[in-house]
Amino acid sequence: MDRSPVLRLHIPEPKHRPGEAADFSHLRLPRAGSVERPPVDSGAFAMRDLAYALIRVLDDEGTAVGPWDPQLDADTLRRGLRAMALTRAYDERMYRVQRQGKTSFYMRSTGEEAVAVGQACALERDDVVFPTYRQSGLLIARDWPLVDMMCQVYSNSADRLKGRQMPVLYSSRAAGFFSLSGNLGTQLSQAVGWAMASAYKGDHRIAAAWTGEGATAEPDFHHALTFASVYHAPVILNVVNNQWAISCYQGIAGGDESTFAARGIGYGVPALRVDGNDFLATCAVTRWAAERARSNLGPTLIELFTYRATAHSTADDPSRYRPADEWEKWPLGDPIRRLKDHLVGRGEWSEAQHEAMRKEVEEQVRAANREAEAKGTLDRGPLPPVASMFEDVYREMPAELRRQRDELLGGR
Amino acid sequence: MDRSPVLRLHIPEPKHRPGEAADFSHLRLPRAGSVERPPVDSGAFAMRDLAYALIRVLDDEGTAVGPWDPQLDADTLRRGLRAMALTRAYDERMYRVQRQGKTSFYMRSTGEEAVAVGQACALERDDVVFPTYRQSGLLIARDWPLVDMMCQVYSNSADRLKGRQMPVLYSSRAAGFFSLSGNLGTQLSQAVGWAMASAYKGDHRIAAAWTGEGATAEPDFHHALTFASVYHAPVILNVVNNQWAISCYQGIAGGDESTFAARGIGYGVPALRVDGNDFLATCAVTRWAAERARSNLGPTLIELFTYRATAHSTADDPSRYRPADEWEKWPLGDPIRRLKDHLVGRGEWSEAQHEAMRKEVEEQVRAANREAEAKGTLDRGPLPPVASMFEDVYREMPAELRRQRDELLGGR
Amino acid sequence: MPAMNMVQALNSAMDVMLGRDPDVVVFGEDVGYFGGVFRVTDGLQRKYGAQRVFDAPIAEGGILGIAVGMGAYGLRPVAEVQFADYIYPAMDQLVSAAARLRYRSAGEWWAPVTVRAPCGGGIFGGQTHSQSPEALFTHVCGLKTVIPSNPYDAKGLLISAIEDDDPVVFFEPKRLYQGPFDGHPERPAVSWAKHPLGAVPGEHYRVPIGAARVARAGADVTVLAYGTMVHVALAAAQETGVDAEVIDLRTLRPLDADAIAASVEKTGRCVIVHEATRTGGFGAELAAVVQERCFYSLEAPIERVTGWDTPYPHAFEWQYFPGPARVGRALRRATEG
Amino acid sequence: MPAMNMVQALNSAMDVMLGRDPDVVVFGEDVGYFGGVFRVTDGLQRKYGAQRVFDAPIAEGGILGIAVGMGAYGLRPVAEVQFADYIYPAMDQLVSAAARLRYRSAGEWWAPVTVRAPCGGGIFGGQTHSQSPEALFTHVCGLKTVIPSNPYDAKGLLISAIEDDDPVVFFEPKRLYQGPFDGHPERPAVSWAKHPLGAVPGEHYRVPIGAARVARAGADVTVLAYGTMVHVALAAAQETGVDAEVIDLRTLRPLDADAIAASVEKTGRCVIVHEATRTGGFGAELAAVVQERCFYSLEAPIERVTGWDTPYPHAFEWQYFPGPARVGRALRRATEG
Ligand SMILES: Cc1ncc(C[n+]2csc(CCOP(=O)(O)OP(=O)(O)O)c2C)c(N)n1
Ligand SMILES: Cc1ncc(C[n+]2csc(CCOP(=O)(O)OP(=O)(O)O)c2C)c(N)n1
Ligand SMILES: [Mg+2]
Ligand SMILES: [Mg+2]
Repeated sequence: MDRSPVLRLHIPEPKHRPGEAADFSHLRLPRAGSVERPPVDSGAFAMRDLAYALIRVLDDEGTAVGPWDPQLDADTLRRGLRAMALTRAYDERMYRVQRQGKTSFYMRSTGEEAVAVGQACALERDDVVFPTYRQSGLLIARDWPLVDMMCQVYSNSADRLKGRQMPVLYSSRAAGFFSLSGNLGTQLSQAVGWAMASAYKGDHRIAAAWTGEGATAEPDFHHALTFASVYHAPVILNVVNNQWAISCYQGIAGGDESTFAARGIGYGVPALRVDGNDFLATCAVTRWAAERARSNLGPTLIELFTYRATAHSTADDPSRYRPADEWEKWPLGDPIRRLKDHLVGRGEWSEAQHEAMRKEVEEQVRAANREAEAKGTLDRGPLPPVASMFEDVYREMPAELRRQRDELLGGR
Repeated sequence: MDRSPVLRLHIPEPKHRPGEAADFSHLRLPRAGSVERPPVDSGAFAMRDLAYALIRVLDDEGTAVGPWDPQLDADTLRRGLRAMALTRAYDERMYRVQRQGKTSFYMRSTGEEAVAVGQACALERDDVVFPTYRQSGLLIARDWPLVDMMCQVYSNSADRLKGRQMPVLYSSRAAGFFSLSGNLGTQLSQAVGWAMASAYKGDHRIAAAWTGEGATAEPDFHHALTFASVYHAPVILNVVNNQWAISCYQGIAGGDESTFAARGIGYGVPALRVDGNDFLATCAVTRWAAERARSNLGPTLIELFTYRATAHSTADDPSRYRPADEWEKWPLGDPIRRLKDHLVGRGEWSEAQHEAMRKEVEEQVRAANREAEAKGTLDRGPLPPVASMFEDVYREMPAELRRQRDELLGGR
Repeated sequence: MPAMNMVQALNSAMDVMLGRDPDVVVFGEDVGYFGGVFRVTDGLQRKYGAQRVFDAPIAEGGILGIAVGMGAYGLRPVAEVQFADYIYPAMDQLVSAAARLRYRSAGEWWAPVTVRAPCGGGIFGGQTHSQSPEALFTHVCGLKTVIPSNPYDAKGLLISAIEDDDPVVFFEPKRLYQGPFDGHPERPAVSWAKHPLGAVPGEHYRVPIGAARVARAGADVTVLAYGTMVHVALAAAQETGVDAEVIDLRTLRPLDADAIAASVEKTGRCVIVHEATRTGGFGAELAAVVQERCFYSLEAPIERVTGWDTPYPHAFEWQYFPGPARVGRALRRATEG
Repeated sequence: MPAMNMVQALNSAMDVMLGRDPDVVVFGEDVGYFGGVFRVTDGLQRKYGAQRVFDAPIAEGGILGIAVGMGAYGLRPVAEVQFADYIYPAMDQLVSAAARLRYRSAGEWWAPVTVRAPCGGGIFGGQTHSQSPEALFTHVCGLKTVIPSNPYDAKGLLISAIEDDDPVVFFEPKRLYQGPFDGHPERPAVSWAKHPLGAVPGEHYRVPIGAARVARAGADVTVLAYGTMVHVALAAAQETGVDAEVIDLRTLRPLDADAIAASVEKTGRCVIVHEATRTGGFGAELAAVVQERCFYSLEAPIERVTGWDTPYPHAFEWQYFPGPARVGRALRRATEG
C-alpha cells in the first residue's frame, strides 16, 4: 500500500483574527422564503436537506416571505419586539451594575434576542424550558418580573435562590424555567427526561432545551438526541450557533465540517436550520417543532444561526481573539432592527414609536433596578441570612449539617 | 394551539420475541454491486446516501460484483477464510473449556468473523486496532499465537496480563492490538487520540476502533466523532451492528429511527454501511477508509451490519429474549460459508479442501489448548505469582503498596 | 413470612412501589423485557407494562440525565446501572445535577432519583465487574448512599430510597444476591431462606435511611462494616472468638454517627472493614469520625481492613478480598493493642 | 532569579517541557490561541505552533479520551480542564482508562497524562467555579494527585507531573494564581514577587512528587494542609501565636506519610485543613493515617477544618471558606485538648 503522503495533524483556524478585517463572504445564505416547509410528520431522512439550508422569513427589505412565514398579527410582533428591546435594556443595565462592582459577574445575550423571545412566542406558557445562560429572554418574554431576576443577579436579601448561584443562573418554576446549571450541556438530557415524563403522564406540556454550539461536544447533547429519538420524546432541542464559545470559533466544535443541525439526522431526529436573527423565522420553526412534539411525532433539532455580539461574559475580552468588526459585518444583522423594519414596513410601527418604546423599557429597567438595589447588592448587602447556606442540600437538614451550621453561627 | 392528542410515551419493541418466528422480511437489502463507490476524497454530505445503503460485493450466487469488489487474489481470500475458520474453532473450544469450569467466562464472535478478519485484511500490520471483546479475529488474522490468547483466557502462569483481566480482554502491543477495556466505548476516543498523535508525529500508521451498536449511545462515540472530525484524525470508526446488545435489540440504541452509519454524516464524517457478513465487502470498505485516512483526508465511520449468532457471553441465555430461529433466518448468512462459496465458485477452493481445513484448524486449536492448559487453568492453576497483583498500578510501586504487598505475603 | 433472597427482596420493593405509586418508573440497560442481568427487575415489565419498566440505551450518563429530568417533572425514577463499575459516565449528572438541583434552585426543583447498582467482588468479574466505588459518592453533598447487607434491609431500604425526595445511590453487594456470604469462597452458598433476615414481608415497609443496625452485640471491639463485609466480620468474630460488636451501617450518608460512637465508647476499640480500596475509602471517614467523637475512649489504633489499593484482579479475587482471616487478625490486634 | 506568580510559573513549566520534549502537547478549552481563561498557556501556541498547543471541543471526557490515546501512542499530553468543577464528564476516562491502562495491560500500555485544573474558591464563582474535588481522585488507585501552594513548587511539580509515566491530576488553587492568599479576603492581594517562593528559576527543575514540605517548623501542633490552606494555616499560626508545624503536603497521592508521622510524633497534636467539603474529604484519609501511625503519641483528637458539607454558595463565599479564624480556633482546641 502506498504510504505517502506522511500524516499531518489538522488544527482548525478561524478565517480571521484580531488585527484583520472580518469577512463573512464565504457564508452561503439562501434567499428568504426559498426553503420549503415540510409537513410536521416528515421523517429526518426525507427532510434532511433542511439541516444544511437556512430558513429565513424576512427578506432584505424586511418583508415576510415564503412558506415559513408564521403570519403573526401585529400585536404579537409588537409584544415580541418589546420583549427583545427589554431584554437588551436589561442586559445593558446589569452589565453596567456589574462594572460598578455591585455584583460579581454578568452575561449578555446581545444580538441573540430573537432566539429566546422568538421561540418563547411559539411555546405555550406551561411548556417547560431548559435554557443556557444566554436565554434570559425566555423569562422576559414570559413576563417574569425584572426585579426578581435582578435580585438573583445581586444575590440579595430578596433573591429567591438565597444567594447560592452566580448571576444569571436563574430558576423559576412558576415561569416554567428550569434551574440553570453552570455545567454546560446537562440540561439537554434532563429536558428529554422531563418530556418523557410528560408523555408518560399523558400530559400536554412539552419541553424545550438550549445549548450553545460549543457545548454540543458534551455528552449530554449525544444523550439527548439518542434518548429523544428512541423514546420519541416531545422535546425541542435547540443549538444556538453564535459562532463563538468563549475564545473558540465554531470550527473547534466541528462547525467547519458540517452544520450543527445536521447532527440530528443521523439519530433520526428531524433538523431545521434557521436564521437566528429573524424573529419570524425563529418563531416559525419552533411552532413547527412544537406541533410535531404535541402530535406525538417526537423531537426536533433546531440550529439557530446567530452571532454573539458582545463579550462571552464580564470576565472576557473578545478583542484578544476575534476581529473587532465582526458584529458590524455580520450579515444577518440585528434582530431588533430587523423586526422593527418589518413592522414599520407593514405600517404597524414607526421610528418614533420605536424610540419611545426604547425609552420606556429603559425606564422600566431603571425603576426595577432601583427596587432591586433597595433589597440589596452583592457588595453591600443585605444578603440572605447566612445560615440559609445549610438549607436545601437535602430536603431535611441532616444532623451533621445542623452541627456545622451551629458551628458557623456559634463561631466555634 | 390545538392540544390534542394527549402525549404518550413510545417504548421501542423488537418485531419478534421468544415463542414467535423470526422474520427479517422488513429489511431493505440492496442488490450486491448496486451501491456506488465514491472517490476517497468525497465529503460526508456528498456521499450521505451511502450511510443508508448496504455495500455488498458477494451476490446470492457467491460471485463478486460491482464497484466495491476489492479484487483480492485467491491466496489472500484463502488466508482470510482460514483465519475466520480458526476464529470460530478457537471460540468453540474456549466456550467449551469455560463450560468445563476451567475459566470464568467467555465471549464468542460467531457469525461476525468477517468483521474482524475482513477488516484486518485491509489494514497494515503496524496500524493499531482498538477493538471490543468481539474482534478477537483481529489477533488471529495477525497471526498472533493462539496459546498466548488462551493463557489470557485461563489467567494462568503464562498469561502476559498476569491474571488481571477477565477472559478475552486481551492486549498485545506487539500485534498492534490495544488493551481491551470492560468499559464500553472508552476505546473510541482513545483511538482518535492515538491517530492524532500519529498525525502529529508525521507517522504513517493509522488507527481503527470498534464498538457494538449498543455502545454507540455512550459518550465516547460522540467524542470520537467530534474530535476525529475537528482534527481530521486518521482513524476508522467501526460500528458492529449485530442487532443485539445483550437482551436489547438495536432499536433501543436508536436503530429503528436511522442507521448507525448515518450518525457520522452530521459530524461531517463520511459514512459507509456494509454487509458485515461479506468478507469482500468488509475488506473493501475498510480499504477505502484506510486510503482516506492515509491521505490526510480524515476519519470514516463504517457500520457493519451483521448478527450475533450466539449468546452475548457464557453468562447469557438469549432464548429468554429473542426468537430461537433468528440466526437461521438471518438473510445475510454465515460469513464463512459465503466466502467459501465464492472461492469454490471461482474454482479456487473445494468442499473437500474446506472440510480438510476445518479439521486442520480444529486440530491446531486443540494442540494449542493442550499447550496452554499445561501452563495452567483458572480453576487449578498454576497462576501468576500472587504478589504480582501489586505491580503495574504505578510504574514504580509506592511505599504504601509495598506495605500492602508485604501484609498479604506476611499474612499479617 | 415469605423467604426471599436479596434479588427477590429488591424485586419486591420495586413491585410494591410500582403498585402503590404511578409516578414510579424503572429503567436501565436490560432491565425491561429481560428483567436485568441479575434478574432484579424480573417480571416487572410484564406486570406493569413497558411504559413503566423499560430498557435504556447503553449510556449511564444519559440514563441519569433523563432520570433527573423525570424527577424534576415529579416522577420517582429508579434507574439501574448494570455494574457499579459503569457508574462513572454518570458522574456528572449525579454530582453536578442530581445532588445540586435542590440547592441551586433553593428548593424549587429536585431530583428524587434512586440509582441502583450491583457492587463488590466475588463473581470472578475482574476489575470491571467487582468495584466498590461508594466513597466517590459519600463525599458528594446532596447525595445519600445506602448499602444493604440482607434481604429484609434491602427491601425496606430500597422502598425508603424510592420514597425519599433526595437522590439516593443504592449499592447492592452482588455476592449477597443469592445467599449470605461469610467470606469463604470455597464453601457452598448458603440460602437466604435459612437466614432470619431472609424472611421478608411481601407488603410495603420501610427501613429508615440513616440508621445503623447492631448485627452482633459484643463488648471487646466495635466492627464497622456494611454490605458483604458484615457477614465476613461476623464470621471473623466467630472464628477468632473475639467478642466483637458488629455494626451494619446500612447507610453511609447520612451516617448514624451516634450509634457508632455509643458502641466505640463502650468497647474502646474499633475495626473498620470494607471491600473498596483503602486510600480515601469510606473507612477513612469512619476512622476520622470515630477518633473525633471517641478519642478519649480509644485504647488502640482504629484498624482498617480493606481491599488493596489495586484494581480487583481476575485471578486473585480471593487474595484481594478482605476475608475473615484478615479481619480476624485485625480483631486480635485491636483487642490486644 | 525571576519573580513569577503562579500563572507564570505554570506557564514556564509547560514552556520548558514543550521546549525539551517534542512529545509534549498541550490542549484544552480556550488554551490555544487565547492562552486559557486564566492565561496559564498564554503565548505557548505562538511559540510552539498550533499542532502542539491547541484548542479542544468543550468535552472534558473527549479531552481525556484523546489524551489517553495520545499517551498510549507515546506522547506526553498536558490537558487542561477549565475548572475542576467540570472534571466530572472526564471521570470515566480518568478512572476506567488513564488509571487502569498500565495495570490491565500488565505494563504494555500506559497513559502518561497530566490533567491540569484550577480548583478552590475565592473568585465569587459560585458552586460551579469553586470546587475542590481532589478526594474523588485520591481514592482512585493508579492516579497521582498534586496540589501546589506556591510558584516555585507549582513549576517544579508540574514538570515532574509531565515527566511522570503515570497519570497525574494536577489541581491549581486559583485563588493563589496572583498572590499568596492568607484567608483574609478584605485585604488587598499581596504579590508573589514579595514571597521567597515566588523566585522561580527560568530553566528546568523538578520538585519530586510524593514529598511534603515543612512550611513552618513548630513544636505544639502539626497542621496538615495543601494549596491555599497552607497560607491560611500560616496566618492562623501567626495570629493565634500557636507554635504550629505547618506541613504543605504538595502531593496527596502518593502521600508522604513518613513526614506526617515524624511531625505528629513530635507535636502529639494534629489539625487537618482543606477547603473541600468535610465528609469523605482527603482530611478523612489523613486523620485515619495519622491515628494509625501515631496513635500512642496523640494527646488530643485530630481536628478537621474544612469547607462545609454544602455546595460553595455565591454570596457566602467567605463564610464558607475555612479562614484563619476557624483554623485558629482548631489550633487552640488541639493544643488545649
Ligand atoms: C462542563 C463545562 N465545561 C466548561 C465550562 C466553561 N464554559 C462556560 S461557557 C463556555 C463556552 C460555551 O460556548 P457555547 O456553548 O458556544 O455557548 P455561548 O457562550 O456561545 O452561548 C465554557 C467553555 C462549563 N461551564 N461547563
Ligand atoms: C460502560 C458500560 N456499561 C455497561 C456495560 C455492560 N455491558 C457489557 S456488554 C453490553 C452490551 C453491548 O452491546 P453492543 O455494544 O451492541 O456489543 P455486542 O455485545 O453486541 O458486541 C453491556 C450493556 C459495560 N461493559 N460497560
Ligand atoms: Mg457559542
Ligand atoms: Mg450489538
